[in-house]
Amino acid sequence: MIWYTLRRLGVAALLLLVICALTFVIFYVMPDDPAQQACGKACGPERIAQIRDTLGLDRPLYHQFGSYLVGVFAGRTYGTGALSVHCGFPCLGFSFQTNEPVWRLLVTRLPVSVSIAIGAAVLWLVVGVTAGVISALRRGSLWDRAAMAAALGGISLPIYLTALLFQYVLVIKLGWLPHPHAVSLFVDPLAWVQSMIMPWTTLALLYAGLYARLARGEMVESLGRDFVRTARAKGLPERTVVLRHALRPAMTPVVTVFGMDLGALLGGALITESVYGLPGVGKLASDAINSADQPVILGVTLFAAGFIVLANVAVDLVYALLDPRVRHAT
Amino acid sequence: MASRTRTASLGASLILGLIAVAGCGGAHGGAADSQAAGTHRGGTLHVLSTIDLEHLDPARAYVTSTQDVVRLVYRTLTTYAAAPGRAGSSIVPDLATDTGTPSDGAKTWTFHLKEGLKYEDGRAITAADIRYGVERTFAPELPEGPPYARTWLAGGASYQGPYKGGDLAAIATPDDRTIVFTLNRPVADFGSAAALPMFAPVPKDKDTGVGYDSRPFSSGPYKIDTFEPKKQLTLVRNESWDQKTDDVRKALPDRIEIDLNLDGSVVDQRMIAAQGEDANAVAFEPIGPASVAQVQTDPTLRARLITGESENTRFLSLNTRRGQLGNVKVRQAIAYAIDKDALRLTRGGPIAGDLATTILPPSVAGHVDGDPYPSKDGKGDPDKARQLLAEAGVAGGIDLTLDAPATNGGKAQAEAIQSSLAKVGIRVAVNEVSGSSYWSTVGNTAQEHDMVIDGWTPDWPGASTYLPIVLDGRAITKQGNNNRAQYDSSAVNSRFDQIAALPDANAANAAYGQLDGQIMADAPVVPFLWDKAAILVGPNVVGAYGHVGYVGRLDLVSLGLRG
Amino acid sequence: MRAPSTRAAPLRALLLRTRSVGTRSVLANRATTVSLVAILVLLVAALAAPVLTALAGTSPTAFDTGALDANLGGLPRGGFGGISSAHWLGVEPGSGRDLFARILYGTRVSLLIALAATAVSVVLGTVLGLVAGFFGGWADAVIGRVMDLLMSFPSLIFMIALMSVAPAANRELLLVAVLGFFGWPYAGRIVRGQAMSLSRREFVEAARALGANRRTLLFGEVLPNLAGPVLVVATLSIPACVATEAGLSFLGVGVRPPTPSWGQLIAQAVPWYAADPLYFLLPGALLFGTVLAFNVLGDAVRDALDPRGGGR
Amino acid sequence: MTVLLEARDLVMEFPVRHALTRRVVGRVAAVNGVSLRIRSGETLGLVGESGCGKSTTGRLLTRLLTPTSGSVHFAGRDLATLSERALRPVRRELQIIFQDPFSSLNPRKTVRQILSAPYRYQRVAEREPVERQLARVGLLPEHADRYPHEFSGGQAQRIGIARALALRPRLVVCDEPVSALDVSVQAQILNLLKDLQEELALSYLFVAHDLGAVRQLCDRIAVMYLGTVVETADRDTLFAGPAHPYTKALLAAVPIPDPARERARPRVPLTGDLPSPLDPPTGCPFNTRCPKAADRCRVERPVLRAHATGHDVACHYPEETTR
Amino acid sequence: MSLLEVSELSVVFGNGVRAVDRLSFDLDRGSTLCVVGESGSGKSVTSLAILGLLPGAEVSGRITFDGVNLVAARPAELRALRGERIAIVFQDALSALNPYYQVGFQIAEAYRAHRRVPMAQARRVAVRMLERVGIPDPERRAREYPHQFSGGMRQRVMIAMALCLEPELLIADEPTTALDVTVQAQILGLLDELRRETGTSVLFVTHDMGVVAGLADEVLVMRGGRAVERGPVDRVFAEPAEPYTRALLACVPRIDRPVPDRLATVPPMEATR
Repeated sequence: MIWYTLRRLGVAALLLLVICALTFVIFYVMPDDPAQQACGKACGPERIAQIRDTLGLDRPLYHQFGSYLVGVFAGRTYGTGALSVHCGFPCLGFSFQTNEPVWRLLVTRLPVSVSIAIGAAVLWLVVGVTAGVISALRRGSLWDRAAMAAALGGISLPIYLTALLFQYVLVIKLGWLPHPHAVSLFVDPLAWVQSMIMPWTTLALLYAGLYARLARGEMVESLGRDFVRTARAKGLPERTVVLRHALRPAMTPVVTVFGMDLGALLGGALITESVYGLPGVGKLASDAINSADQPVILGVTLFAAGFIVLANVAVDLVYALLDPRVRHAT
Repeated sequence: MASRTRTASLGASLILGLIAVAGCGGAHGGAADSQAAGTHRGGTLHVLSTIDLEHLDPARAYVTSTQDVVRLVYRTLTTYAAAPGRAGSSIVPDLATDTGTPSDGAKTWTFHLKEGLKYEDGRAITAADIRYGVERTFAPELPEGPPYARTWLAGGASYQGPYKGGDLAAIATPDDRTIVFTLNRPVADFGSAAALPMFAPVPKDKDTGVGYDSRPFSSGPYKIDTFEPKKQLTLVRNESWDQKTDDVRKALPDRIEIDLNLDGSVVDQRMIAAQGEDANAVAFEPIGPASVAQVQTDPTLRARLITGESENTRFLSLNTRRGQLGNVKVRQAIAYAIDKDALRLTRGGPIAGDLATTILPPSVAGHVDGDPYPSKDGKGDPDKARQLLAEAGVAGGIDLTLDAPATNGGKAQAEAIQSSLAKVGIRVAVNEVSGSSYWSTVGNTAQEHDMVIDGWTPDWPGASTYLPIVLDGRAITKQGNNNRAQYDSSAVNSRFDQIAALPDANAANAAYGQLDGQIMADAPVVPFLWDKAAILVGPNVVGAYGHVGYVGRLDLVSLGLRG
Repeated sequence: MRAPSTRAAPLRALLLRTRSVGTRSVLANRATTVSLVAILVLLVAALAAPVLTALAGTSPTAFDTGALDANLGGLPRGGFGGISSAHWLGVEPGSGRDLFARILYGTRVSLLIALAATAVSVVLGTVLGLVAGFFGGWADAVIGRVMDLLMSFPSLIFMIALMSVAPAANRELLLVAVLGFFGWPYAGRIVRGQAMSLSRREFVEAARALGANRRTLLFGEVLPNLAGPVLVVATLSIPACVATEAGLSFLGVGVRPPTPSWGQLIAQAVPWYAADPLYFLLPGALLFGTVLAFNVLGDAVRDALDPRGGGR
Repeated sequence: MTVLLEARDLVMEFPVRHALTRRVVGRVAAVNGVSLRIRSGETLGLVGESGCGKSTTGRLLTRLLTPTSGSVHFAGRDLATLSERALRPVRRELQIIFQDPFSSLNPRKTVRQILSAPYRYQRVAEREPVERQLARVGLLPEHADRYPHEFSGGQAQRIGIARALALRPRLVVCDEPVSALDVSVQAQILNLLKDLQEELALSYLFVAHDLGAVRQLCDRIAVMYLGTVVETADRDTLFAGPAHPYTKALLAAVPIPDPARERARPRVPLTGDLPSPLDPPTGCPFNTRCPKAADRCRVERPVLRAHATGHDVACHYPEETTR
Repeated sequence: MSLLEVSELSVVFGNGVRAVDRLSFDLDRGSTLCVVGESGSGKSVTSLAILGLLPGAEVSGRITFDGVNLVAARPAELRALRGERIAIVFQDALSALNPYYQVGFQIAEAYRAHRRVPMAQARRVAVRMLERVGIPDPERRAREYPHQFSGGMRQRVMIAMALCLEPELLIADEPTTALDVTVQAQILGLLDELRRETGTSVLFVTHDMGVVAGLADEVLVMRGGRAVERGPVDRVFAEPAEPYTRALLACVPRIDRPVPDRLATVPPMEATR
């Protein structure tokens, strides 16, 4: 198991390296000369040449990528002499726009994304899975039909549309909620909830629909399994049959998918954060893209990919723990 | 990377697609006219901004929005008067005792510092600190600032900044309170240029190179408490600042919180609702078109709407070096065809400003009224345009490519231009350029297309940093080009030289006004809007007026809160 | 399923992975019929957009500032977004362009991109999934790794970034390529699994024993049996592509003006959502309805083809 | 009788992967040194319990699997080393019938397509109309345009047989052809196979675990245990006097539909479980369960050698033949 | 009185298929009844119907177990009977055992469903049962999961689970069909031994006439959901009254008689109903 974990982590690291290289090539090669962008409007050719030199843009691409990688693992120093700046581990470079270390930007934005992701996840997991399991138990009932129709509706609703509707109705028309803004849970819990409730609900509407369908499907399948029949044949109470024998196998795939969705969201709910103007990692990404801030784009992409890849590893391990067939497999 | 990026504030504003061109400025004389309103000290002023602050470092601050803010934090040799309307365009002393003394035919300028000037840590501000501040602008690592020091100071062409090159001989500090600049040419306007942030003091021991950007050392009434780029800048009182040395800044609130990078419609809605803390808030940017209706139909909201004049003209540059645009008749046809009213409507209608008919806006001295390409209500004259195209031999229509910033506002303007030109058979393809790289792209003659959505604000009031920069053919450079029309008329060029030699500023301004008309006849650019800014302020805010030096934004140094 | 690492991924995979939930009985055939009719109507309307706008006497690009009140910031005159006999669904604030025409043309663009992107991802996914699942070993390892890689990308961020630096020319084609490229692993994974189990079926061995070559085995024996899963993947991929295209255009990196698309219309409506709610509600409702209709249809197809009849 | 096919020392190893890591953690020899000989016109039965390697052997002989080592001589060539392309003509003479009649028919094809496919694959002219092929296996012409799922298991298996015979092979490997069928249908298929053998002069390798069916159809029988052949003999010799303890136990375990005999018969002929093929015992593979295993059996692996004429046994202490 | 009396039992599935059609039989205490038939004969459905484990099917007629009509019984009554007095062993032990729980737990759980005892005690019962069904090292193996067992061992676990409460009736639904002959012989031997020890009545469902011969006191031959023939095992094998029974016996290739040239075949079922 330890070997397996290490190996999965190794593969994950390799995956991140490839993602890093691809992203690096695309965003450092395709757009206009970064030196020209960095220079601003009052900029002559000789000045651009100077900047190219400082940024190392004259060196071959693999050299630039190499320096970048070294920076990620060991930190690096930009420029020379009095103006040199050291960028400590893990160095993802400095924002073209704000000159802040990208890593610090990411870390300061993370709490907002985490607030959004965790809150939404709790909401959709509780609502979606409960609805799906009840639907599976009452297959064909009015509840089942209503819940599944609602789930399909939730899945079909684009996030930005939900977000706009919420803002229009709850904030503008009814005035029940303030415009969302970033507040720390530890500073003002009430304002935190007030600000987060719309993003949570927006994301949860989509995911609850997905999870209700997933949970229902898995539960229906699980209820049809032979071992559930065995459990009934033993004379176990129906509650035990459902909760112990049917629910547990049904939840294994739900848990694994959940891990990956959560991983993806921790890397930034781009649209939700942008529409609600919440300064999370997703908003950072969309701002960086708008301003062609390559170091930040690269940093966010890697950061988010890191979450996804790590979630994949975590999910595999959890899966192995949940399913004895995998755990004891040879 | 030890670097940063461009200047203009384009990238940030999704809603307005501002064509804010950096500017600053001044003219001689005129004392600060202190505002009557609001003498209550205290409270927290909130500023809600849809854009970011680009470069607080005085060597790099070249965007009007940033200059409006940094005036709270550091002081310069001279500065704008804190006054509404055109009074705001006069230059007044700040750190210096006057607006500078020229000698040697305006090739040498001497400034004396006031007494009792202190930094936030209580130490004295010295002339050497100002010299160091100016020298920093030569460092290639800090590239974004205005070019004037580099082009004017003697020996500046080869100087690499204080990090590599030691001191610049062209700046002398005979004592701690005297600074002398030696120029390589006569510059009558140098006292106005000294209002630029680059003439702020930077203590050498506090200089952290590129890192200085995130926390410049305070010489003004406020110092930086926290700064999270794209999120928030918090200013608190600098107790070492002495009101007696400063005629410009009021420093009424105890604390100023500037929220950055907010959504435009959210800011509008918050300012309209003005609940809670928002009563003590002001918007930083003009209201969006979508909020105009709500404000205009509500008298209490209208009372909270502050309209400020600017010196910004928006125009369409026609690249005279490309294809059919070399033909003056084609350019004139375009000038006739453009529906200026539709263009203004994309920005919110009359509230966004007046339809422009000349390059120099009315707020700039020297402006002469005129409209060489008239049409009813500014909606364009397609018949006249078609006639001119026929005369040019291209009645069958032509294809042109328009460079436009990839912002909602930029796209809307591009579509309006597309629509008006389509009526006369000119097919326009739009080349969207990412907002942040817009100016560097259109400023690169190899990347510029046929037409550019353009505009200009002078770096200080007056025509001298206007027409010569935008339309002098000899100023065309491969990169960082400001003459997007690539207009190169020897008659106009020699006229620029003649005017520059005029000793009298008023005569020069009048001459620029005449020249404006002469250039307009050639139609290298099609002006369509003289900007105004309509900004909402909270009910609890006093002392609000739009400042012409900051393209109509509120003058932050005068704002206060009701007690 | 191969290694646990190949188990599913985020959103779209989840959609596709979700077992048939038996909406055939749940939503009844009526919902499917309504969806099918709605989609057909939409397709016809999109195809006939030039005719329909000609009938309405409007064009998607012509400004009509007369329909706007300049003093109110360019808000449409009259209530309800300027709905009038000249402008059936009102006009766009700030420009006065006809919304009916813009939405129709937007439908054309959005559907075209979604259908083409689906075609690209399904064809790519089917061929690569088939090869990986059938041959296993080396081919499977390579294709499987590429799929893992693509599914580990924060694809939305990456797509946006890619679209924002990509050249301005031919945005529609670019969108199709990007959506198709990031979409194929989802189809590929499903096809791979099916192909893998099919290739172990004895009829494939029988064909081999009779001397069939690899190409025949792949395309003659295995591929016909993939029609069901591929159709399901395709019907479920269309709404995902519609939504993603709209999302990208919403974020301003999709099609370029003056070409309208649903996402772009909604994006342009964002600043106006308080002043002129109809402006975002109309394209928004259409987008929602279309995605919903395709999802209902996808469920129905899956139920009809699911051999397990999961919904019974 | 001439030898039609001869397999020598066939070994088939499969990699064993860890379920979680997919790493190869070992190799399992599903077939471990099998030598067989099929004479023309005869039916060789290959029996054994699940996991003994009998189906793998069937697939090795038809080169649906490529052996790790060993040779398969058929029609004058070694099939084990031929390329797919070179194999194609050989396949006309060597066919296979599968266990699961439905799995072996492509559900998307009609019977007509299925039965004409062999000619297409071999790029030869259609020798026989589909209707004739159907008639041979007892189906009707109108069955030609139906899909497999419209047939019963027995009918589907008849289609599978017809397909295997389309190219007129000389040898057909029947891989448990009746195991998935009901007893009444089994009888029909066994009868059909016997009829076809006479009609078309076929040779069969009949792979099965059902000793009754094997006895019904086969001339000679090979018994497999854990990847090796432990005994070969002609049918009557084997059933009358099995020499290998495993064969004996296997025969003893078959329930007989006769209440009196069954009640009298001692139960439980073998104790213990089949050893894991991953970790086979040293010496004789059967030594862990053999009632007469001695020390030698745990060390030395017995080879297949003649016990009597035409009766080979791989045992150190074979039973005395009681006939 | 018989322990189990089935009369006029019919089972109709939701799709209209009549799996069991007016079936009647009874089973005495301590005796073994073998229900034999080919696939689709309704033999397994009958066994599930007795336990009320056919959700969604319409069951009519009477199933009287020790005087109680199970068809009309309330769910709670039925649940009290399941496991405690009527237990079942399924064909496919791998899918019938829950892969997520240790086998010891699954047996203990069955025990605790009817006996209010602490878990530890139920665990001890489970270990004892595993030992009794011939699983070596039962302490350790009780903590293992179903997939760690061989097919025969898994079926032993199922038997241990079924017999842990000493039911009066054991239903064995093709318990050896998936097993090899030598393992089948082991399991049949085990069942026979346990039956003798406990005196449990057994309803044994199979398709294999040979198995029937070794196990049954009585035989019930089913075809198409109906009873074809019923009687004591010796009589049915010696003098089958029905042509179908005769054919079923004749079509099986046997190893104890001379090899026939052709096997007898079963005449097709008349299209009745």
